[in-house]
Amino acid sequence: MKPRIEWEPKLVGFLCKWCSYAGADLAGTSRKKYPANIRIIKVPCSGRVDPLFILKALRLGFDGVVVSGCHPGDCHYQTGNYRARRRVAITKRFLEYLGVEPQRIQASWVSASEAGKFAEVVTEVTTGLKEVGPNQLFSEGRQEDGTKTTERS
Amino acid sequence: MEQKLRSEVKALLEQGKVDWIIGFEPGSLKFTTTPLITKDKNDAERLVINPFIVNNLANFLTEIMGRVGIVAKGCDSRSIVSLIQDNKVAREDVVILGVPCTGVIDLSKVEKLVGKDRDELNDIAREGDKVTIKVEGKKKGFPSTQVLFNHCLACELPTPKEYDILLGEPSPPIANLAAQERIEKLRQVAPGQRWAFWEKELSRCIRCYACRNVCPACFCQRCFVEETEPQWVLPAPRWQDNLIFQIVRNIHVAGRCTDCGECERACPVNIPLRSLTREMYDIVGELFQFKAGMDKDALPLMTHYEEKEAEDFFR
Amino acid sequence: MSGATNISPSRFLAQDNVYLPHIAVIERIIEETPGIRTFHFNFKDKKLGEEFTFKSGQFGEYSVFGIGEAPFCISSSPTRRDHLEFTAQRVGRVTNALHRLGVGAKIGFRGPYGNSFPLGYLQGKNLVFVGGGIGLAPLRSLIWNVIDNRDKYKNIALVYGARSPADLCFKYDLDAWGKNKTIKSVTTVDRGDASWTGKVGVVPKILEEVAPSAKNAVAIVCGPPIMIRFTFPVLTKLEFTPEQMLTTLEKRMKCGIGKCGRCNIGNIYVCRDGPVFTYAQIKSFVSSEY
Amino acid sequence: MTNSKKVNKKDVGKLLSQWSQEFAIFVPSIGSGVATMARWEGKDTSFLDWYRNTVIPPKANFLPPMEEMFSFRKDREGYNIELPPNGGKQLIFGIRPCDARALTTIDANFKDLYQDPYYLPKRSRAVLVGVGCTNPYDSCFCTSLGISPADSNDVDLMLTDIGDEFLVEEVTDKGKKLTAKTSGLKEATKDDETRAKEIKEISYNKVTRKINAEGIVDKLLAGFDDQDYWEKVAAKCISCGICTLLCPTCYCFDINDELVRQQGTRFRSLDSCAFPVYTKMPMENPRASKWKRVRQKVCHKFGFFPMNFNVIACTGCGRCIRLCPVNWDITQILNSLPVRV
Repeated sequence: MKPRIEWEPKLVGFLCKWCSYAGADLAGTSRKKYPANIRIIKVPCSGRVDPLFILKALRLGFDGVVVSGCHPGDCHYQTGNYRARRRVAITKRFLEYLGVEPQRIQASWVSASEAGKFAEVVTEVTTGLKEVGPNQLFSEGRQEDGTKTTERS
Repeated sequence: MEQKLRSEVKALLEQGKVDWIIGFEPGSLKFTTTPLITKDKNDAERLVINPFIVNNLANFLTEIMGRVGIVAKGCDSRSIVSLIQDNKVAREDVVILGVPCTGVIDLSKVEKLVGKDRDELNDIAREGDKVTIKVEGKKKGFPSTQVLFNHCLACELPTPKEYDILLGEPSPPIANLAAQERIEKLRQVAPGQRWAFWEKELSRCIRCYACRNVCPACFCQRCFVEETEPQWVLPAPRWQDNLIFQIVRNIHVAGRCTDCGECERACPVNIPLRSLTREMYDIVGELFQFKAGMDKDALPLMTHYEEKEAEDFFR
Repeated sequence: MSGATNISPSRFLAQDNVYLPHIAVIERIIEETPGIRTFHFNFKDKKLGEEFTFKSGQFGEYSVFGIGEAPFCISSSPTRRDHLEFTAQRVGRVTNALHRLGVGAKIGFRGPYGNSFPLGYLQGKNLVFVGGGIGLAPLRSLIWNVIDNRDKYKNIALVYGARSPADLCFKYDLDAWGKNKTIKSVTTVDRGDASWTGKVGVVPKILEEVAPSAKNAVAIVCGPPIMIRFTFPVLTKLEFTPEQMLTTLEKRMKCGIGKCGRCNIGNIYVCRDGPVFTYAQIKSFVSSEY
Repeated sequence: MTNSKKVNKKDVGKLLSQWSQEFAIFVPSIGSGVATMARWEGKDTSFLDWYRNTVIPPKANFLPPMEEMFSFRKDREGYNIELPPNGGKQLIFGIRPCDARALTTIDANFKDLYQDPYYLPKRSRAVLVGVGCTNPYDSCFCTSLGISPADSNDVDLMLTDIGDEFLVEEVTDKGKKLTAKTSGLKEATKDDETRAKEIKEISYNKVTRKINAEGIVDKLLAGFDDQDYWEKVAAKCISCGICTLLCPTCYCFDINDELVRQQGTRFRSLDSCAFPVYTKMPMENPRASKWKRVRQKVCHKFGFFPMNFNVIACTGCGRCIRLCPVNWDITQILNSLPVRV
């Protein structure tokens, strides 16, 4: 048997270019430690994030998604983050109803100066994902009892 | 009601107040009606109102040019209002012929009750709270709550609030909790099993898009499933892609869906789609106290916001 | 079926399966205009490359593996066989992917499909080529074919146009044909620029100016639908009969062999019975479909 | 001595068990939530009681809604292309005459010019055991298209309900070969055959919906450019794919690729002319308007297909009428075609 490498969750972060992305940048330049599990996609505004992106990320096998934007009131485009908030809220609730673990859909407000908060968010989300385990929502091979057996590649 | 409808329609067309009429005429199969879309005042005589007027005619509003007179049940009127909110239809371009609705008969429930297909039944008659079904020459009576569509049992607006002409006395909501039973049951199951449930249900989806195309809230010129750059989902019936299609469709129509139940009725492979749409309807109601199509002056759900709302899960 | 002429099934099936592509290698890429590229390719299997035959006007289905398939005509001439060519404009999923490929990339090819230009019918005749934009690609295969058998044909004229000088495709061919004394070649643009010294005007208009004689002539037209629609009346005015006008049509062709159903005009499948038709044939199809 | 056999209805399970040694048996089932031809579980024959016809037509067994054409993996040589394994032999039990005729009809398309390497092998390996309709739907109109609800023309074995038993007709050599190695079949009597004939006639007369298929090609071509007519009949259509995807004679398909971690698949899936994207090209769409798509659907089935293959691509199974969300009824359209003088 091959030696098992400990499973590490992979998550996508949709970060608003004005706040959260700058925050992540600052976390990097100020050498804040946070898990390397996140893949960052820069978006012009958290309001750009169509729930479809979240679903597509889950479909591609990512274990979780973080949508992050400016704090309420700070949106570069005035209202983008408020709209994102409504969208993420219904997406999260709806996916939970369908049976997706709540830890997989996460959201945060991170400003350009909050490098520490960004590191915290990524750490917390990664820890949460480790608890729920790999995303097998869209994998084939369901057992009679409803569990899935497919190993991740 | 039918007589009033016909004379009103005739008058509307004669006086040139509308260019088109959308209503119901008898269908070609037993116990069916079919949409009648016409400019001809002589067609007014074909219009009917009966317990089988299933379609949500608001669906046709976005594709017909000109002023339209439209026959609308409570749920249809909500879809029309929702389209007005979204600026897809101008209020002054529609003449709403409101039908106080007492519920529409779900033929698949009838089939289950009597164990016969719809074309084998002799007659279905509705009188108040009772429905009499004649099969093989024998009459059987049922309380109407047993044969109405679930979305009718859960209906909050049987009589249109927004109308130009009301065709009868307003009828009260039925408010029958049995309507929610299926969703409640689903909510009780463990998350993994719930996902498995949807996996199984959606695996028979044939991607005919009837659910999307009967939906008045789905008015996009081009749906994301048809995009090729990027290709979000495969344009082929595989459960993963079917499920993403349904999930995203529901999210996209959140705040527009009036729980008219057309998607589930149209589905040729019996996917319980209303268990998705109704849940979204409830989520929107709970989080934002928003009910689609109740107030034509309200802003569409996704275009506005409150300073403080739905934030508990934000870090 | 459908009374179509000169079609015969492709003999070059991979593993006897008509849907399986052969592997081909892109050998050279020419940037025709900012959105149009010509790809030179050869089969990976040398032997197949030697056996492979096609006729001017036929097309192939090209795969970018993992993205999908799209049909393009073979834009090189069967008389010049050190490689094959096709030309693609960046407009959709497959063509975007094609334009991302570099020299050495492997693509899939199956074909050749469809009918072809009726060489027998064209021989001994005066030929008038009318092309617009990327529509020169299928004509070009025939033009080189004709040039390489020059003695079999009478006078050759070409009217080719594009929106602007930058949108002209196959400039190297246009140069070569311009120098060729046996060809009357006219190039035009809808809108010129500072350095443009040639004709300015849309193709149908310039064609009317050039006014080729219809006597013993055949006009071969290919370009955007709007150009084709305006060119046929001009040719008619010049006394070309519908039988004397040829064109190649474009539809969405997924299978390339008349099975998948989407490229029909009436009972004619463009991929199977076409893509080359006379105007007489087109007029005989149910008219509002065209 | 007759040419037919018979079997007691109670023994159908025994027949299927024998056949399942050689074939993958498909029978009508609602196990998945919708009536379709599904793998027989090896016991239950109760479908004989409830089943009138499946919602999903048996064409799905030969032209699946989604089917792998080949897979490919990038290697040093380019791409390594692999064909999927050949499917086994299918035995479809209970196919209705209309659906069987539909298969014969679309065979023509898949044989034309090139032999389709996916559909045709499945067809030639399969055995069709038809069961005649005794209770056609009110939406059925097969008799107008030269099919009887108990027609045996397009199956290998034909079963007719004669009370407690089925009369078994051996229609093809394939059918004969199958019965020859099947135990439990009894010789049918002359009376059985007479009874079966009567039953067939009764069934035939139960189909009341009619179209006038005579001269239909000419009528369609004559009215082809009548935009007003087509716009009128198309008005209530919602451009969904129910009538085409669930039609037993609709064969149009789409081809797509998928790439997951270097492993690619090309597959084909059913497509529908009702969808605007079906014919969409980057620059234009020849059938962008709804009336043109509706016209294409009607004219393909009743005009172009018969022009090319001499047979109407409709067998009157009535699915499109039964399942349409807006009750768009093709028989009404065909019976009201504009007449040009």
